[in-house]
Amino acid sequence: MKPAAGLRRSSVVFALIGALALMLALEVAHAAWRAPAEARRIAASAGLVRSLGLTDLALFTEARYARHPALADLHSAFQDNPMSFEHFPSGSFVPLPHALPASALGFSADEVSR
Amino acid sequence: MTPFLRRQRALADYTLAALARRRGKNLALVVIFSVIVFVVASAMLFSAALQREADLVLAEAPELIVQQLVLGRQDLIAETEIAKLTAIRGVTAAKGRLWGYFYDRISGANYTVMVPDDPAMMPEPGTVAVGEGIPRARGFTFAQAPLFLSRWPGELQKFAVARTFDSDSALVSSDLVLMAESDFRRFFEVPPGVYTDIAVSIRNPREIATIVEKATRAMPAARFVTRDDIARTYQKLFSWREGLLVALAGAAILAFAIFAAEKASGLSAEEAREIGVLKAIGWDSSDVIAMKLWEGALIAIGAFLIGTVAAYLHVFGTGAALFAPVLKGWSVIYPDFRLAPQIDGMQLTALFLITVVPYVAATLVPIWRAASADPDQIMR
Amino acid sequence: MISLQSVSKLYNEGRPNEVQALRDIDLEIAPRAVTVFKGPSGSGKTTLLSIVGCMARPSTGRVFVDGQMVSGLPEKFLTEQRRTTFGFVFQRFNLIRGLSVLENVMLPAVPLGPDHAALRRRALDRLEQLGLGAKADMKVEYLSGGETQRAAIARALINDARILIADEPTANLDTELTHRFLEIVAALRDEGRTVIMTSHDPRIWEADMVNAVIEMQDGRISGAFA
Amino acid sequence: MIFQTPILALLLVSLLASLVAVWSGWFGLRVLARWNLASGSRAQLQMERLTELVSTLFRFVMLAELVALLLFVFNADRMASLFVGAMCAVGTLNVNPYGFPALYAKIAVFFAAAVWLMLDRADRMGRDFPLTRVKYVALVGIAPLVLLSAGLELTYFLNLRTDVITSCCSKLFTPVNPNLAAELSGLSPGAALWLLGGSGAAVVLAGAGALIRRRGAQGFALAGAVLFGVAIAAIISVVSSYIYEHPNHHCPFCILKPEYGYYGYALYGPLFAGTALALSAGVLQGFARVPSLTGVLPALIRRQIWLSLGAFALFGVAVIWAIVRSQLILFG
Repeated sequence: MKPAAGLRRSSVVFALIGALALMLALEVAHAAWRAPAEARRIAASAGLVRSLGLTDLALFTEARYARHPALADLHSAFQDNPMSFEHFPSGSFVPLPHALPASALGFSADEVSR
Repeated sequence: MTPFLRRQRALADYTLAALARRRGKNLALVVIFSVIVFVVASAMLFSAALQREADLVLAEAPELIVQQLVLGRQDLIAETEIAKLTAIRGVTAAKGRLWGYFYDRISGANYTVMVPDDPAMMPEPGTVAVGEGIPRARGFTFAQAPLFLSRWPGELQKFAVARTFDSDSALVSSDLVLMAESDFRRFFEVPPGVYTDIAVSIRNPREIATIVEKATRAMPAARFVTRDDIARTYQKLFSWREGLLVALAGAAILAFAIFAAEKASGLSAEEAREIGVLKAIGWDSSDVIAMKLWEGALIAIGAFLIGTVAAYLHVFGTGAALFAPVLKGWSVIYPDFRLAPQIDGMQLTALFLITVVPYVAATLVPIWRAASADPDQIMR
Repeated sequence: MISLQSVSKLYNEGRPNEVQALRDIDLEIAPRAVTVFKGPSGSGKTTLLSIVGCMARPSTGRVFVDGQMVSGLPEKFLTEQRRTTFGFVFQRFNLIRGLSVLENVMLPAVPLGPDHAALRRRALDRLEQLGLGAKADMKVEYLSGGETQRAAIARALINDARILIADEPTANLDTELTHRFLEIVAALRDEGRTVIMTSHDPRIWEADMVNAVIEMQDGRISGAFA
Repeated sequence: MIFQTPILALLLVSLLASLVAVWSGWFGLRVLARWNLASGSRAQLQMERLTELVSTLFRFVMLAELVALLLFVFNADRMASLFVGAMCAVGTLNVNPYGFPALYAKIAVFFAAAVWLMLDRADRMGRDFPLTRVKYVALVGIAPLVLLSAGLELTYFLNLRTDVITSCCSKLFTPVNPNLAAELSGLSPGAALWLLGGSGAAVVLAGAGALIRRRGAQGFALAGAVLFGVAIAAIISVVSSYIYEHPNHHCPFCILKPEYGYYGYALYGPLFAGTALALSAGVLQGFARVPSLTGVLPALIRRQIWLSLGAFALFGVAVIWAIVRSQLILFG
């Protein structure tokens, strides 16, 4: 941060901040530039989802109930209490599907969302 | 430049000169702050990107899934139920789905075994199509290696791998093993006439609620999961977790803000004397406040930019390498995926409010306290 | 032209450590002249200087600068008045450590937002006049006593103040440097500036170029000599 | 629901604003009781210095609130997919009865704080701080508003329930429903544009009058406030339709979405700025005769009127551009 002769410190730092802002702008531009290719890739995945009839992401594969959070078997082990601490680390990432209709659960939605 | 801007620039100059005197300490401050911003920003970008991917991909999921419940647990559903569903007006098609899990004792991984919905995707009997995670889990060394599945010691079934999905679709297909229906029923001993669940297509999405209502009357024991339920589950899953992470990081931000306030209020005798000198030579309180705000703003904005720029590189350049271990948990098959880069104004605004504002807020009162020193105290 | 009418100053009023620093002072200070306050320490010289220099408000009484009453002004306006009218040289000079001589000299102008290049030139000229041109980029802590004082004078004059206020300017200087200082002061007066000093240094109040000496004791004026 | 980054950010800003409001309201009461500029006492000096702190804090909170207002609407828009039936911010805000009041309170805080900051600025221009009492009476009035806004916002976020079926803008802003929003959307496009043009002309006349006669900025403020109301009505009734290129889409929020090029910001930004400046010019006019301000205040008022007119002009350009650019033809 030693200023060169005749160069004001604020110029140096403003330039650095400007460079960082430019990088951020470049990242935004990069995201926009990648968008069409990514859209194609996502469309291909979506096509796969349609033709296979998938319902969930393959993100949490360590246990059967974690694999399909949207279709999870609501009474499997470690899931009895929505706030219970999980056996598996990714359980802390996968809460109960809150949005299931109350009728299907057999108890009120209030109890689930609490 | 107007005098106003020149004054601001000169104030910035002064504060930088003052900061440069304790260079190591102030750089450390920027670094710590940047790390906090980096963590929060990474969490935001990562979960937003995952959420978007889930939204777009799962928009093609079946409109409605019907599951049979027995004693509160999901059970196989009889083929006869399909007719009840197709009888409802507005239902285009209802198909039984066959899928389940297979625990592979060799690799210790859980596979999702499935019979594809679309006949065009159906593998020949004796062959399978697998996701990119399976060869990795099995340590396949050559392209045409067959897949051996064994349900109990001594049993062994050989499948030829007809197709491997590439990592472009890893997020949905990583752990899949697709089989022909005949293979599936034989290997898993699923009797004919039953399915895992039923996928229902509905022509007009506005009618879903009505159709669910009618179907509930026809099949009181069943559970209905609509596509919107799935999408909402994912949106909540990611934004809730992101929020929790941000709240945790909030503790870090709070600690940092307290530290900043402490730093700003616990002015050393030297700094207090300096502010006294500035006031004595003609700086007003508002000048001192503006100067100190520049200090805070330069540190905060610098850290904000560094943290955000690095977070983008981390999430989209390295595939969120630091988060992977948490998401991965104990799963053997973790998809090898890249997320679609995405960053928007709202994320940046929220991030800015949550990181920069507390820091500046915490320093305001101490700054004022320093600035309101008596100008003549320097002479006493 | 500065005049004070029955000015008193209390420090820490209402507390056990209350101090009456000035009692009922009436005073006129001539423009374009050198005025020296002398008196033992604790006699109220410095307090008087800070009130004259718009640095503190009197507890009672009125202060006029160029016919305008400044004693009732809020701090903000007092500061505005101060930075355009007065330049200060403090007893310990109070340059800011870690900054270069040039940066120190430019500091009082910062709140006014002048053009940076012009200001820099002005500061360099001023330093040149005072024989410090070569040391402009040096950190102030490496200056000698006399150089520090001259840097402080340059800083006091950067806003082209008409009135220079100096508190015990020669306390730490040897005879030669004191003479050098008095020469500078004489030159400033000849430029048309007013100089107001406190000192208990006989070398100062016996100098020829001093126009008025005001003696103080226990917060009161005890004598004035022209 | 509360554990979402934007919500956390919004609540944080509200919390800070409330702290500042409570503290400065209390300080305002002290000022009203004990302010005496003639005194050189330590307590008075301390109080004068505290006013500096109040101004700084308020400016800071005001900036944060401005960003928060944007984020609030943006976030409401984003969360729409969480709620059954919601398509944009309207649905999200309608999830419980606190959504719209929270938004209105936030807007009110914005205008009140803007006017207060101008009052503060004028006060600090006079050598005897002539408006200090007025300023702190106003502050004591604004503090509860800030608290109310924070309270509404917190209640709103705490009561977000995803299982509530909410309504979408297409339901709210249709002429068939008997409510204010529907009335506004039912306003005929021609009448709305005439009203908008009329109140725009009134603003220009009042502004020119105030600039030439050097008084009467109150009239300008009134015209500005009327223009604000009319402009919102016109946006709902006709301008938004032009942007959506759909005669029956009347939502004032969807125009903020990326699908419509964030056009709403070009409309609301200048409109809010112009109105805030007009209001503060009107308020300041009342003090133009205060002796210590006669030298400086008229210039400030004139500048505000000019800026306000400029902002309204930008708004006008944005409206005209929206209409010209649109494929939709409502007239002819």
